[in-house]
Amino acid sequence: MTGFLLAAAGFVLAMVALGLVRILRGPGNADRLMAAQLMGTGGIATLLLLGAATDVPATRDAALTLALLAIFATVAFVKGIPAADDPDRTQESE
Amino acid sequence: MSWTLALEAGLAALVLGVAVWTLSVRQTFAAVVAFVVYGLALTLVWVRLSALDVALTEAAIGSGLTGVLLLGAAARLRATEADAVAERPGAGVRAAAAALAALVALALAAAVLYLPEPAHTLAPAAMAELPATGMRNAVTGVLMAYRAADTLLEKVVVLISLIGVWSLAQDKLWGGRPGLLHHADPDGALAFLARRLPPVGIVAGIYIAWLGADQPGGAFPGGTIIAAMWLLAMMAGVTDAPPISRRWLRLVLVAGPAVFLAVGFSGFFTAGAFLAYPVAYAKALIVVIEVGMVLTIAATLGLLMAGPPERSDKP
Amino acid sequence: MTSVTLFGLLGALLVGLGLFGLLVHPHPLRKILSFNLLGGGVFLLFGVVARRGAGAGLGGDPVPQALVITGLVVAFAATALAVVLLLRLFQESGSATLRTDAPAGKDAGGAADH
Amino acid sequence: MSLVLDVFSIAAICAGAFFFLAGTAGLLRFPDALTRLHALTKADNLGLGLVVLGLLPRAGGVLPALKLIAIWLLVLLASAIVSQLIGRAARRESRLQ
Repeated sequence: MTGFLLAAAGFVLAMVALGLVRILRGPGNADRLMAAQLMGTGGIATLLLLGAATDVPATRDAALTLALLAIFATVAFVKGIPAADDPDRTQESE
Repeated sequence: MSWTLALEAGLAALVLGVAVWTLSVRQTFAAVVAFVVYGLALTLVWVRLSALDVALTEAAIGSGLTGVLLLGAAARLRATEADAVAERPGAGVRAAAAALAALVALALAAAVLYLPEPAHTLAPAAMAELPATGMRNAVTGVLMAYRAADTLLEKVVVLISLIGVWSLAQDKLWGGRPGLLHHADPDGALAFLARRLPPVGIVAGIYIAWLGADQPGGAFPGGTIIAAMWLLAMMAGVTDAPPISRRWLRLVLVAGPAVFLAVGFSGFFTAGAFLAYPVAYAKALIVVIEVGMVLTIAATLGLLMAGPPERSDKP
Repeated sequence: MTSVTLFGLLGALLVGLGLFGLLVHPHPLRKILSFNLLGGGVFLLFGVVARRGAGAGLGGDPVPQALVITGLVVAFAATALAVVLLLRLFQESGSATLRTDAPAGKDAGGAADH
Repeated sequence: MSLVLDVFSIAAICAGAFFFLAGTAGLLRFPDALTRLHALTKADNLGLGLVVLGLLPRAGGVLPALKLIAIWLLVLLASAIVSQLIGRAARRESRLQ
């Protein structure tokens, strides 16, 4: 079972690493963020699988921290787009 | 064993690839996104190196907060990127830099390959003294007892850098509110997240800080998570950054170092040395210090992210 | 090759890469980014030394691990200060150049060196 | 009993891994930002969800299992909202071009 869990962790990590090609290709910044987002979720899954394989319960807390913080890059990106570029802003603001 | 080594080799290749990409890409924004991934991958490396405390801190600070900070700066500095391209150093300088970097990397690699056998370690010494601190997590024991002066001074360093950030405000805005005003739709998706996530996140932050005594965790990752939740609420416009002239804010900022110093000086009378803890009360004192530290770390890191005052407090 | 050697060599390479980026990138924000990359490599070397010191029921020597935690927090604080210095330079001069003939270039040079 | 649980774990984790594969394939192959976002959310929700489901019997207690579920719920909440934000940003970018 340990071997299977490690293999699964490696597989998930390989998959999300492959998805990072989107950071290379873009074309838009939104696409780049999607790759980072996928890496965040995949990183959480890899941590949980690794923790179960090696029987280190504390990896769950690392996964919890990632779950809370992995979204921040995207939020910063959305807030970082200046108002002048943003046609939605007129409907959005009070 | 071969499974784990294959996994680690893949992980190392991922870290290296992301690092090369961070350096070589032209757009700063793409470089920062790659840097966020670098932090995530390093978190996994720390888990493989059995350094769970470091993994937690790296997840919170390395990829989380640093990424937000640099993404925000990249967005504000987008206009300056084109000028910088013209300043690229010539081929000679680049070759010299590459040679120097390669030399440093080679020297470090040689040092890694010729590390002394058997390895020097303080692990048995740390474990032998650990019961006296009342902690069961050796890393927290090191941070709070054996190297307490380090941790105290680190708090001061972070506080000084916050003062440095504040002092970059324009004179007329001193004492005002940090950062730009965030307008947000009160019914929008981001505001919804900023209302739902922080209650859970703050509990999780306190939980991780509390765990620190016995398991991987502690005041650093816990305080960082709370700071991130505060930052989320500020970015979504659900709450506004407080004016930096507020007395309560200043009190929260010095609470951690002040409690630490007070306990440290009381050590002269109770245990005969600065920052020495009387054995019977060691755990209680360390918990008191940690509570103050979580508060101060959360406030300091949140305000470091918010930046210098950019709006006058007067309406 | 053991995992300790593998990650140790990775750390050494990351330091080299970060140093190269710090030297050749003209944009100060990229210098800050490179410096953080370099920092990651240095922390990794500490982690390798810690892992080699495993013993007494611990997965690693807790002293270098504690140093890395302190280092991560201080690196973040220094990065925040450097970024704010850079943004202020941009606000004042309308550019983010570190050229010595530019009027405000010297201050930000200090920022990137943090 | 433990054999049944092991088979359950393996099946669920394999299914979860498949959705990560699908998410990556979609992210790389789909033609525009919004369809790629659609692929991404499958990995977020189903991929991680099935991995968590598969790890539940191995969590070693009710409280650790609840923590695993809490992690998944947090990712669900965050990714649902972040997808909205990314989608809006992608639309904005395509308008700018």
